[in-house]
Amino acid sequence: MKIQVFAVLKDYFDKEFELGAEVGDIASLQSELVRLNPSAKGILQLCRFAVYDEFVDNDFRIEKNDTICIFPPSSGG
Amino acid sequence: MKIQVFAVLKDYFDKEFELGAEVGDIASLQSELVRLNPSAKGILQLCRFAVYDEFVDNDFRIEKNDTICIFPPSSGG
Amino acid sequence: MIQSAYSPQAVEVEVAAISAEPLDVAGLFALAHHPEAGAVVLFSGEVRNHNNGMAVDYLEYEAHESMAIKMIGSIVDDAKKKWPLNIAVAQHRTGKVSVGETAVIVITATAHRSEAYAANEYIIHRIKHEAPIWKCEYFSDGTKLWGGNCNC
Amino acid sequence: MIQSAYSPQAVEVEVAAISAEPLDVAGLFALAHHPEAGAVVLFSGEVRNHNNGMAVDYLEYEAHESMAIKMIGSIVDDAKKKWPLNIAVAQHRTGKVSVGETAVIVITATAHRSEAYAANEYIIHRIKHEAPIWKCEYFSDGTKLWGGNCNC
Repeated sequence: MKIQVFAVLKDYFDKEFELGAEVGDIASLQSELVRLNPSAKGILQLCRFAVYDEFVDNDFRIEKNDTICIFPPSSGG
Repeated sequence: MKIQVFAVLKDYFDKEFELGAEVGDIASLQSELVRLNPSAKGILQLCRFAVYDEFVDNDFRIEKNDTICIFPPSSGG
Repeated sequence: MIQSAYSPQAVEVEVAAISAEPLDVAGLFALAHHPEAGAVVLFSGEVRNHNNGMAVDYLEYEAHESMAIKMIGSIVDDAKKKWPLNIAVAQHRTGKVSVGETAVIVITATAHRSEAYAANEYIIHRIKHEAPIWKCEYFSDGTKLWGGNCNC
Repeated sequence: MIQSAYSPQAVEVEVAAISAEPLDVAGLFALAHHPEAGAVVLFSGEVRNHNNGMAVDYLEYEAHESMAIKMIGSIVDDAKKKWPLNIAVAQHRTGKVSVGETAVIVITATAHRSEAYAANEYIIHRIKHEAPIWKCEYFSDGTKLWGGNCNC
């Protein structure tokens, strides 16, 4: 699966990367990312996740070829 | 004294005219104008009066050389 | 065009409160910026093509100019006392105004948007109800009507 | 540029919800007129020179563009369901935005001004809180800060 991160998350991860580990849902993806970079734990807890331009919940089942976008809290304007 | 009228009052009086009659205050001016044109009675009751760019009350004492402006209810915009 | 004023963060933008020429909305907006103001709200009151079911050709606005200028200035000053505005300007057209043209414009700029909206609405409400400015509507059927209620 | 839409009195003004180019405020305002709309309200969210006591050089806005476009469109549609708007448009800038430049603009036009103000404030509030758009502030001392609270 492919991961795209935005805004402040780019201080913790590459903007776009392939995740090798097998993760079944958003909750496990979150744990895996915290394992990769423990200092991102706080911000990751505030993030929203989106697949195919739709927000998804923690129990969303991730397919192998999905691209998961991770959004920190937004504050445009 | 000189009288200036605005907006719909111009359908009842000249825009600007000299009033020959002696009237001592705004209330008597109002009566005199109703006497000159009884059909203006309704609208005159809703009007505000101004002298030297200030609104004045019914008991304002009019001096001989004053110019009195008469304003129908306004509704700009 | 810009002078310092009584409040440290306010600037006085010199705009004639009454104009017999078409209002330059883009030009007024260009003046109404301030490095401390993150929110700018602009209201444009425009002539509609219908009122009370009658087709409108155009309006004509008449003002007691010196009093209207004084009153609009004092309404804007009152708004500056109620809200921490960096900029507040208002201008009302007189004379013949066609459908779609701007008859009155109010611009407020301040740090926080809720105050820019509130001050803007306050200023236009008071101008419409208090300033000695009257409209005469000329309808397509040849009739006309002075005053009446606010159109917007 | 103007098409008929679901509501008899509404027009659909085609405006890209996200723009990497400077926003053309005067051009958008010129589009946002309607013969039945007596009240036009324009909000411009601009970059301030200070935030939390720090001198700001410029901002950079990043968006998830396709989702931001979809969400801004749906927020504008929700506003059209809540209020009888003749016109509602919103556009957000991305990329580097300098102090004093417009980062986001919302225009609403309708017959009665209270509805134009309310709908305008509703749209900008939801865009700021819901759309996937982030700002990064670059300060004069060389530091930067992502996100944080709304600036206005």
